[in-house]
Amino acid sequence: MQKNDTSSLLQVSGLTLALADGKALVHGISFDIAPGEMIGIVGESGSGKTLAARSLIGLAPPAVHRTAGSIVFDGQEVTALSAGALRKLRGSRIGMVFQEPMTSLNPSMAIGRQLDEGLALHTTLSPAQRRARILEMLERVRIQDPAAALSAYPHRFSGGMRQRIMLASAMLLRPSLLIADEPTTALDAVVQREVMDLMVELTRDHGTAVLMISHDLPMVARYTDRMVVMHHGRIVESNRTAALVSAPREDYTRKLLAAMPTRGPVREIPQAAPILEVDGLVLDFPAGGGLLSKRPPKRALKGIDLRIAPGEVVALVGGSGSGKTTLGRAIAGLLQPSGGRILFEGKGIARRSEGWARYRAQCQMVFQDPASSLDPRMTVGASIGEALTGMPGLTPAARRGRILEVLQEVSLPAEVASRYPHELSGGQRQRVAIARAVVRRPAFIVADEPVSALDVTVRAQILELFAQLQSRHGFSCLFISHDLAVVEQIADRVIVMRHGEIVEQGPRDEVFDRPHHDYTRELLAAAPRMGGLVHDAMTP
Amino acid sequence: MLRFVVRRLLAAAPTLFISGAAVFFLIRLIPGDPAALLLGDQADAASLADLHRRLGLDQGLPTQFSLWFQRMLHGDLGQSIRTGEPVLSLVIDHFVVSARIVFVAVALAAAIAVPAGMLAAWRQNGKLDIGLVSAATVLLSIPSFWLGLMLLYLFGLELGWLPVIGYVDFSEDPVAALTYMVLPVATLVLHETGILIRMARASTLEVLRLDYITYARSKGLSEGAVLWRHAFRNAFGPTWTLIGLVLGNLLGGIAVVETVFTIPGLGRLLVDSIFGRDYPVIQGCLLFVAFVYVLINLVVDLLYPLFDPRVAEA
Amino acid sequence: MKLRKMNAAIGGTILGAIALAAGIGLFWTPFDPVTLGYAKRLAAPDAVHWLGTDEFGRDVLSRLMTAAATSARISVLTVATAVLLGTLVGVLSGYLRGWTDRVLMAFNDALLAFPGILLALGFLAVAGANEYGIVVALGIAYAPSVARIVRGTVMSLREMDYIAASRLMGNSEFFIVWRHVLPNCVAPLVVLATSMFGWALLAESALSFLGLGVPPPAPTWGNMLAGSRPFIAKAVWLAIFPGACISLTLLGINLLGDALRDRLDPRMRNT
Amino acid sequence: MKHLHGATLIAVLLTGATATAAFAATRIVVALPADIRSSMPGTNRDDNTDSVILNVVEGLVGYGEGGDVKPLLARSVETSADGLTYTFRLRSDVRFHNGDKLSSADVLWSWNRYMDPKTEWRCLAEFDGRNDLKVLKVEAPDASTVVMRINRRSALFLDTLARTDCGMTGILSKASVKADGTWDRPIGTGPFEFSDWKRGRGITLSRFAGYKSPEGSKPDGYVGLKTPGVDVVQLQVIPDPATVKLGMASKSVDIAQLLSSDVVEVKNDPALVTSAESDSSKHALLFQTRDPLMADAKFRRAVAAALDYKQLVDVASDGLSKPNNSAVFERSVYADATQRKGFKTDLTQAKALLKESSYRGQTIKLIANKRSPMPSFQVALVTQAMLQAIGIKVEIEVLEWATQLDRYNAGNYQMMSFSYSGRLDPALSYEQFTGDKARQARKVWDNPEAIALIETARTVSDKAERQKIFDRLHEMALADVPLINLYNGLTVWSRGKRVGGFSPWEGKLRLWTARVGA
Repeated sequence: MQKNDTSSLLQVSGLTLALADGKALVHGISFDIAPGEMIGIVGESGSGKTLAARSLIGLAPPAVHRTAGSIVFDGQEVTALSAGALRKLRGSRIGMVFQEPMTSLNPSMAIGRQLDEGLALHTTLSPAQRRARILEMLERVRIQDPAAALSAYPHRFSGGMRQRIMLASAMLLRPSLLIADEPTTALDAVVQREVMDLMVELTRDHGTAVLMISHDLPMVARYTDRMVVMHHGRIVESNRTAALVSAPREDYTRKLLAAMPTRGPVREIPQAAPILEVDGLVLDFPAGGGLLSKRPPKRALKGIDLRIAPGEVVALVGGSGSGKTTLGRAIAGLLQPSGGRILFEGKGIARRSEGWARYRAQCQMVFQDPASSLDPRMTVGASIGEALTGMPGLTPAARRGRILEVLQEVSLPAEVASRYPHELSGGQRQRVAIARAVVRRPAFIVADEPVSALDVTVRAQILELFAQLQSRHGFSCLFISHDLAVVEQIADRVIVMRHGEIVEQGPRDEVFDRPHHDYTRELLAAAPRMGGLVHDAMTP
Repeated sequence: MLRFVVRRLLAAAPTLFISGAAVFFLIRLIPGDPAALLLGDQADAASLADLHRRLGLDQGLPTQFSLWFQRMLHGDLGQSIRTGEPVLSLVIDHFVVSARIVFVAVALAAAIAVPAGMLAAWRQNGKLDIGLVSAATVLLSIPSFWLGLMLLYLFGLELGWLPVIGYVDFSEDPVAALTYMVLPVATLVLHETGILIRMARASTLEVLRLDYITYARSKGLSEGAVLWRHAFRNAFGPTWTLIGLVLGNLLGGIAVVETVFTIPGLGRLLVDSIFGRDYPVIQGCLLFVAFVYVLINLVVDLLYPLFDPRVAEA
Repeated sequence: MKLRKMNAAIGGTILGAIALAAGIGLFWTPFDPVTLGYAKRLAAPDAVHWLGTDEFGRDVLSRLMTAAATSARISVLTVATAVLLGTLVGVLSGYLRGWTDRVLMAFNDALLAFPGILLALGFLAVAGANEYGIVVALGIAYAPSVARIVRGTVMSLREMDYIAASRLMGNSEFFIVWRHVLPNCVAPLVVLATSMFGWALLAESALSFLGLGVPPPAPTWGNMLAGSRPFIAKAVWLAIFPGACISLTLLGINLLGDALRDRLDPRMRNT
Repeated sequence: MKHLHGATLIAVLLTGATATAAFAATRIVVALPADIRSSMPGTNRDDNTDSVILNVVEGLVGYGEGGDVKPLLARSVETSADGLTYTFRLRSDVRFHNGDKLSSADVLWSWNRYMDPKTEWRCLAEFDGRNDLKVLKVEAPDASTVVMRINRRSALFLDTLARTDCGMTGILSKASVKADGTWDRPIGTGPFEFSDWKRGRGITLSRFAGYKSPEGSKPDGYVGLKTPGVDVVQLQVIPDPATVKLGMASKSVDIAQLLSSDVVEVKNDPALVTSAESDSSKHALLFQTRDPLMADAKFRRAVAAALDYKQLVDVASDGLSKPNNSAVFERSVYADATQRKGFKTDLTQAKALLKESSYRGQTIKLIANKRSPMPSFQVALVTQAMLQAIGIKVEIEVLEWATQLDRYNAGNYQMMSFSYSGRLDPALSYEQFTGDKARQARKVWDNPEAIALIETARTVSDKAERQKIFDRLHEMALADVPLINLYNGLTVWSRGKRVGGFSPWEGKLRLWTARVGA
């Protein structure tokens, strides 16, 4: 929806940002936004997209200085404005929404007062008028019982509700430009969709232009008119969204698009006795409470039955709080179930039972957060080597050989073995974690959100590596993820969970193309998948 | 709210009991017999036996403990072996003396240190910050009793402005009592300010790093409003807890400052009764200090929701 | 960043100078720190006795130099005892949680409310009036605060994925604690140890003040300061110099401690 | 008990005004190192409490300057031939503070109260037979005579009655006790009345106008001339020695006891008169003869010969005292020429003795304490230096007083720098450190002949015969060296120029000796 008049709301030309020691973080970027237009800046972490956005209204961290370039907003050169004048601009003409809902609202101040602050500063409305306007806006963002919300404190609201309140706060002053810095990254797919739709609706009503910053390409592609791709502080390419996605001109853009997960081939899984069986699994979390108040335990898993065949990759999907991680940890043996059975190769896996020793050798786990999956005090070689302790008949030389071999398998250079985790990138650390899991040739791996903490391109490489290793070693895998696009690429079978129960289970194509359960449909609808890229968002 | 108080006191009961019991048995195990101390070097066996019976020291330790414990529950902490005064009134009188100095000192120190700490955090690595932090570190490094001694020498002996030593109770002569308090309070204020500046600065730095400060700035608020309305209230929570901690520690142990300024405070009473093996007074002091410690933490926690509403619902 | 380098530099030079003096003091001192010199009692600082003499006519400078080693030794041993005991309790209660944690912490808090002097007296009477009594007493007096901090660290470490991974490899809990938990407690413990060194030095001086510190023939800064109190009107230098030594050492420790904490604690790196 | 007794105060002001021709009441302030433990004579007390209370109450008999016992409230004391019956004839002119005349009924009432275990009198065990002596019967044949029968001959019966820690067995009026029998305050016959006591702060004593002093031209211990010269004495509790010194300098305190180390500083202050008064307490170096090395008499003699007593005492007492190696205190009536003989310092002989002894360079532990005003540590420090000179290695182990007392009572030490409390009668003084170690671990000299001699001295009351016994004991001690008596303790007193005549005795306040504006 390209605005026809040429006078753009914001012109950024040759903007360069650098640290005190001269190291440039953003190199001469230029772009402009027309009034009411919705533009997205996409890039991986460290591309300088957030820094650029925040510097537009002078909120860059004190250590960063603008060394060149101009920012013209509504005909005014922002960089020449005095601090007071710039402050007048903020809040009234340019609003902002942040990424982390948990810490972006002042925990010790009621919602009403936080919303009122901007209004009181920039308008001459009486308190009563302001209150009315706030209540009206809260209703617009679908907060139940707005009057009560005014005197409530932030911690009483869910992440999605807080993001809506942030949106209300920014839109109260009808800014002409809204900067949204990763507004929904921390939210569930379903909630993410609601907040994005709301933002589009509000900004269109008030004719507010939106500068959206995100690393989630499909989500940006769905909502924005034009897109700018940034890499290492430079703008690689900027074009109308449809054109950019269908005919990318630059290699990096192509690499980004290619990294989007696409549906993988259908694989024939030989029918065989299941390697892992779970019958009627129940797990309760003690509700805590002191010596006195004994609250009833919280039931996380309400009777789970599933089978995993040898060599099969089963995906476990669901929103946060669905219990998928709990199930994964229970199956791996990290959590003690309150009822039901878990059998591995037909035998129980309880700690003291005879199946336990074999299960410990045959089942390994890959974790989500690369930062906490490796012991910071141990070298990479030592961490991988630890998995080999207790392997019968392994001389130190054989052990070293085995470590180098597995590092090679995850395409990491041999010299990484002597380096420490904090010296590696997120992707490299996850490769080490996978190496540690496969080095003992386990028959079964539980992967708990292995790629969700990674950047787009790195995620693609890791998924591809994982698939390779799986097919070469033939281990079966329980793959837990909230990202349907990833699941679509890697899974043979999909299990959908909600509130501790399995709502639907079946082969990947069956579940993706002909979902039976409403919740599955809702999940699929919410997840922006590049598969059938269409601007459905823009046509109401 | 009452339920919260009762629950806290019940939670503290085991700790109080354990420390009470531990003190009871430890002081009886270390050598030194209060009766012998009373009678001096010429304690003949017979009068020693009389005294032991009178003080109840001849019974077995368990019986002595249960006796003391039952009486303690009724608020009777027994009599001092040395002076025969009831322990409770003895401890309270001395506590009032120490408390008056400690509360004034900590209040003053907090009034100076907390704003200073926050300003230092706000102007991080600026000249103000470096100046304040260095001053705090120097103050922190000077032992309070040496500081007291030097102040005493300078203001008392050399300049003679302030009364050097001794203690006048408020009841007798309020003005004189105030002059006696100046030096001990000054000693504590200087020392505690050092500690509190660093604490306030650290917790303010934590807060300034969070998103809602940038959010506040994005609303166009002035730096002053951001600091006062947003940073101050949230940073004060953790600092407030630490002030409670500092208060608790000081009340139990400024014996050394009391020695320098000859103040008949709780610390001095504890030390003298330890040297005199005055068992009931030692136990009374320690129990009282532990109880005050619990009370202060309770008050700190009760006021905490003022700074952080999330806690209110706990 | 500038602040951190400055701290380390100043702190380093102060401690260096004092360590040098203490080092020399072990072998040579201008006068014999122990023998009594009745002639020149309470002499003011002059060309011969740079820092004057005490009530027994002994040279203050020599005593300060020999005292440095004793005070340092006591502080180091005290910190070591406290860290050892505290870590043991902290790891046990932080790792095992549940009833063990509740019981250990109840004792721990009871000990926190315990004044150091009573402990010191208890041990001095049992172990005899010597350094070891003081070291054990102060060690135990400070162990609870170490235990609290170690417990906090261990509780957060316990939730780390690499602990779960190690458990999945079939390693015993004991192995996990030894291989993963303890090494990761080292950084916070080092930072704590530097500040505790200062506390121990202070506590020894305070104990001497109350007549409980290291027995007088062996000089420590604490008992020199305590001994100077009756003569403050006539010979104030007796109080000034030991106090100054203690303060300078503490200043050095605190400055070095700050620099060390910034380096070890990544979160604080940008201050 | 905190309030001021209106009646007494008015009485004092009136009497003060009338008796001394309408002068304003004269008033002095005296510093006390600590508050009194209680106002009941001889019960729950310490030396400091006795020092105050013995200005208010008097016993039938009291100590003279030289430690001999003389009549006080009794005009005369006759002892029966078999030494088992004592007849006390009371003075007729003695009144209590509330005006009542002293009669034998009061003596009987006071005695029965002391002997009642509930009173918990300090010296109950001395008279109820538990320490051999038992008072069988006390009668009052008439208003002015009291007869006491005891179970065995004892030269120390009167001496024990007069002991200050027994409160001089002070005779009290029935009015000292409230209607319900609980203790109110001491109404005695002494030169001062017990007017008021503010716990922890101080005591007010006022002059007893109706006081009749026993005969004597000048004060003689607790007897002799005792007419009070000051109307009101305010006893102020000032625990910290440094404060006392400053109180004196600022004239807010008239009389105070100082530390011997303060004397050199206060001596040349023109406004103050400073005096050191020696008493019967003893500072000594003890040997535990059960320790193999200490049991060797040669080694003990070597130590005795190695010490330069003049210099040691000079340092320890800040030059205010001189050596006295005898157990009999300097000013005692029994202190004759033999008692003045002491150890001879002779380094060469000391080294020779050392070589012959079983000492092979071991380090000896010498226990001392640093509690003020005890000189224990200074003595130990000088001894260490002097023994080092002849090659004996000594390590000083400083203990806190309560722990040292424990080790002393248990005899658990090699050497110890210790201070004995005052004992005026030489028999009691020797008995402090002589006795069977098996029965009493604290005893130092376990010599049967010495024990027997002391036993006879306790029963024989003839002065010449006791003098021979004490001289024999002194010679044996010099030869056997069970311990080394160094010097008699001393108390240092300082008074403002405006206060004249004050002189303490045995470290205790004799307030009746004080005058204002001498």
